[in-house]
Amino acid sequence: MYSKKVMDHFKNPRNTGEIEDADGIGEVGNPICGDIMKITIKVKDDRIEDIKFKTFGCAAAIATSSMITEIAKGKTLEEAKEISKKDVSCALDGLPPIKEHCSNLASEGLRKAIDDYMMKKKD
Amino acid sequence: MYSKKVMDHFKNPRNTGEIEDADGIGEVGNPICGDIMKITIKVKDDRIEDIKFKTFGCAAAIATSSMITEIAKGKTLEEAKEISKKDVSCALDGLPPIKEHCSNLASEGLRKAIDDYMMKKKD
Amino acid sequence: MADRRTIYLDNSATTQVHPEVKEAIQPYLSEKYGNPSSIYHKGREAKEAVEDARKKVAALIGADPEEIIFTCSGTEGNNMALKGIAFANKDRGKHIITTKIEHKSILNTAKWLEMQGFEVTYLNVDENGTIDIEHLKKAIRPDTILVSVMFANNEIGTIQPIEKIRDILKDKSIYFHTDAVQAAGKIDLDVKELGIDLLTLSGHKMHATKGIGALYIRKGTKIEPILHGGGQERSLRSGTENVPEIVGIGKAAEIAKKDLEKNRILLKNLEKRLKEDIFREIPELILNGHPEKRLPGNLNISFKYIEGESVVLMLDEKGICVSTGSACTSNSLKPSYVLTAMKKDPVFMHGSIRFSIGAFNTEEDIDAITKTLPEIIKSLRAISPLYNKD
Amino acid sequence: MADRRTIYLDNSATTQVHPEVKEAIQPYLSEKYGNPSSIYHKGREAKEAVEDARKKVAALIGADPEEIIFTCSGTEGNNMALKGIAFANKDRGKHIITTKIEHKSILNTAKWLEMQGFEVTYLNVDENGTIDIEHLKKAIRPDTILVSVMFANNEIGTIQPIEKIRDILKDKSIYFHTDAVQAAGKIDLDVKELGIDLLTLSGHKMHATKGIGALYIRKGTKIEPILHGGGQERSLRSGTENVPEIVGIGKAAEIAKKDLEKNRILLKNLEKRLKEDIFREIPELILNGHPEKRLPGNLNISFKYIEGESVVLMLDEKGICVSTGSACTSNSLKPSYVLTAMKKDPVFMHGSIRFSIGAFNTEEDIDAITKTLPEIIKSLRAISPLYNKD
Ligand SMILES: Cc1ncc(COP(=O)(O)O)c(C=O)c1O
Ligand SMILES: Cc1ncc(COP(=O)(O)O)c(C=O)c1O
Repeated sequence: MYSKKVMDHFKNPRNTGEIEDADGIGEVGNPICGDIMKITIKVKDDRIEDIKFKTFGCAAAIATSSMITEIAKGKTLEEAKEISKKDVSCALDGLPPIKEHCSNLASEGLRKAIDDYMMKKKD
Repeated sequence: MYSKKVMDHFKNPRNTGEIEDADGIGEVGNPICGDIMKITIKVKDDRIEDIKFKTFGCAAAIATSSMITEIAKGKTLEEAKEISKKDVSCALDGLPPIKEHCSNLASEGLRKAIDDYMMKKKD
Repeated sequence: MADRRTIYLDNSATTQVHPEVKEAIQPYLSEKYGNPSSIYHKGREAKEAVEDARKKVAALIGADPEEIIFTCSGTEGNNMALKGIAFANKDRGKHIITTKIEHKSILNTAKWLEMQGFEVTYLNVDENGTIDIEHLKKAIRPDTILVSVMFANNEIGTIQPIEKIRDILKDKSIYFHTDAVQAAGKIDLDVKELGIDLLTLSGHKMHATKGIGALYIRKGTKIEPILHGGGQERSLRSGTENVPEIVGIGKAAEIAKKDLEKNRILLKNLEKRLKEDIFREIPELILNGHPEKRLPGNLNISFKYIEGESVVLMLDEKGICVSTGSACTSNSLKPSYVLTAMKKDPVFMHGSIRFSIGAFNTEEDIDAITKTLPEIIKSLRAISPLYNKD
Repeated sequence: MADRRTIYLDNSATTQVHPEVKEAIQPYLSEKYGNPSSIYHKGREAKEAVEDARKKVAALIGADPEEIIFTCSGTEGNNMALKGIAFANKDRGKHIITTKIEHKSILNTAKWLEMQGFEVTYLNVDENGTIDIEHLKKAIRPDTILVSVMFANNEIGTIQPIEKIRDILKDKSIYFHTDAVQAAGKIDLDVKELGIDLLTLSGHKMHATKGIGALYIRKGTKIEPILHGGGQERSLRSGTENVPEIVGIGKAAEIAKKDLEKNRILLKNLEKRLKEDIFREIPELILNGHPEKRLPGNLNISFKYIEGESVVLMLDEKGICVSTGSACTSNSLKPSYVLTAMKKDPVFMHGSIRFSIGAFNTEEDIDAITKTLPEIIKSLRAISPLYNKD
């Protein structure tokens, strides 16, 4: 059902946890749907210097979370904001149709974290 | 499906054929139903001295024909007329429900042959 | 009975399971017991086996794998084709066309649909059992939603003019279903070429097991399920998949495809031998069904003046299995409705015997019949009141 | 994957075929290939095997053999019970009562019947998954023709108060159907004693094969077939009989009856061990289902703050097979409708895991889980944003 890449990221998720003094925090999903994701980022020179996630959800939700942190790390905020759900699912060699929505969650979470950073910077 | 007795009378039917100078002839059934029986009898002193049958039909039809000739042989006409379809099917250790009607044919055929004899005698 | 050699010539009733099919089934009766809906390895293994079988069945009839759903019998396939199309398309029309000589699983389903407010036209057939094409043309109405004509008849083996039906239905929005239970694996057929929208298969008629079948449903066909539940088979047919028998029918389809031409020749040859032998040895016969356009291996003969069941039971005493018409009606008293539709003489309808040859038959089997049958026919005619009258 | 030892604790999804069942099936995959409708010896041999199996299935539930018909699945049995009773009794009324926690093969059939003009009441359940008996009493109407309540639930194992339902329905002309797919062979049950009119069984849940089931229909019940055709199974269920699998379910029923008490104790013991181990080793759990009135061997536990599929796949990596709820819904995103009906906290519904122990499980299997599971739960909680919030 799941690709090898998905299973790898599910079994060995990268960048898990929470950055204590995060510059940006993104939380998406809700417990009724069964998927919740929290992304924390550390930004330096408009680049994502560090990124961590926590995810409550199925294997696909965990794998997409893990994958997006890998993709985003080191990217500029502009670049990171452009990461689409397609990018994530492609990087994972695809997702089962019924799980496609999970990649949505990941890119949304990242975008929220970046927005949060921007908001805070403005203040 | 069929009892051993039925199979025995089907495989080795008794009293088959036609009596050339029969005293009574009984024909019943029709080809559309798929069962036709012809019984010929020879009568002496109001007794069935000889009896033969020919039957077009299924194994049950052949076995009941055979059985009724065995039962009737040597009986008085009065006794022979009383042979019921029940008597025939019992003597065969029963028939499958769907084939019960076959025993009807046999007793009817015999009665017709006896009636035929009576009629001829009157003339 | 145990050590008596059986000579089985009733392959239209059911067939022997092919040894390779039996073999293929075994792991699914032991270590490969997973439920295909389960996401862990045991489940995925079962799922893969099911999908592999689907490909093989699809390949046999030129379909795409997604167009095959597994059923539990030819009967279920026929029920689903008729009811599923009827219910899903009743807004477009409530008229269905089929024939007078379909298998009971079509006829009784059609009758049930009539009780639910559908209208059914039953096409006539000629004396060879071929449908009346003109009758079909005339029967089509604006509200006709489905035409169901069997590929080949189970009793008399007559093959229907499927191409002609395709040509008539072309450009019409009428679904075309065919019951290919008898034809599949015996006749090279391609659903795409023949314009078929739905096609019924049954495992046990093609050397798989009893209890498994398949229904081909062309992509885009509007159809309702008849078994509702957990949503298996893309929600078209619920119920935990019969994994062992699905694997079996997959194997059987693969073998049938590979051996099709070889078996066709074998069956045709044995059929010819049997026919020539019987016609040489026994007088007063009628060959039922189409003289050429017939299923290889099928031979339906009326033995005048005698009744079929007696012949079947007498042959059974010698270890030979044949039947009168279809197995389903062997408990019925009425003469075959197929022969009736062909307007055969009722006296001779009762004496019809179907010999159906399969891939496991040999010349010795045929010879055993040639040796046994004439004596039996003679003895039954000797006690027939009809025979004397001639 | 091949040489990894599988620890299978998903016996509510499907079970291993009992070796004696496999054995019993074999002759019907080779020399005993006759069609039960055929009148010659090969046919009679098959027919006898079917009737013998019918007796054994009947004996398991206290029915008469003539009250058993064979189906291809629990799904078919449930479809037939509901549709067959509904269509045959619609003149008397069009109201049906069932529950919110039935298997999909009941719920989706009920929904289909609603589209055909029937009315269905879905009974509420309490937090243990037991139906609300007062709701049942109130739901009964003069036009109620059928009450269908499952014997034991497949997800949470809760056993329903069948006697109470019987008492309520006594003297009412309402048919009582129960889906005993999970209960049969695990719980001693007698249809006569329990006033049951129809009861559904499935082979693959009781160590027979996938693709076979049975429906008990009390003598005198007015019911329509759902598969029309050749008139097999006393015209109630057409289609050539799945002889090998019928023989198999017969054998399985015989074994289940013989081993019932032995297996009940085994399952209860293993269940207790597993429950105690898990509750000792892992904090923050919820036991779903009735604390006592539950299927032996069923354990449904919510692991707070994590999601079930992840647990299933992590366990799968260690060769352990368990599931989240029912196998059928494992592809669905929605939380279990059973737990939803029990008004469980949605956050915890997603983390429910069903362990279902079978007759082939051992203490070692349980110990393997106890060894593996705590680490998995810990690692998943470690990356859960919900866990931190506590
Ligand atoms: C032409 C035809 N259609 C349908 C069927 C029914 O198939 P099954 O026996 O698998 O239910 C048969 C066999 O009996 C058949 O010969
Ligand atoms: C309670 C219940 N009813 C019905 C079914 C359906 O049975 P089957 O898988 O044989 O179609 C199942 C199993 O999935 C079940 O657990």
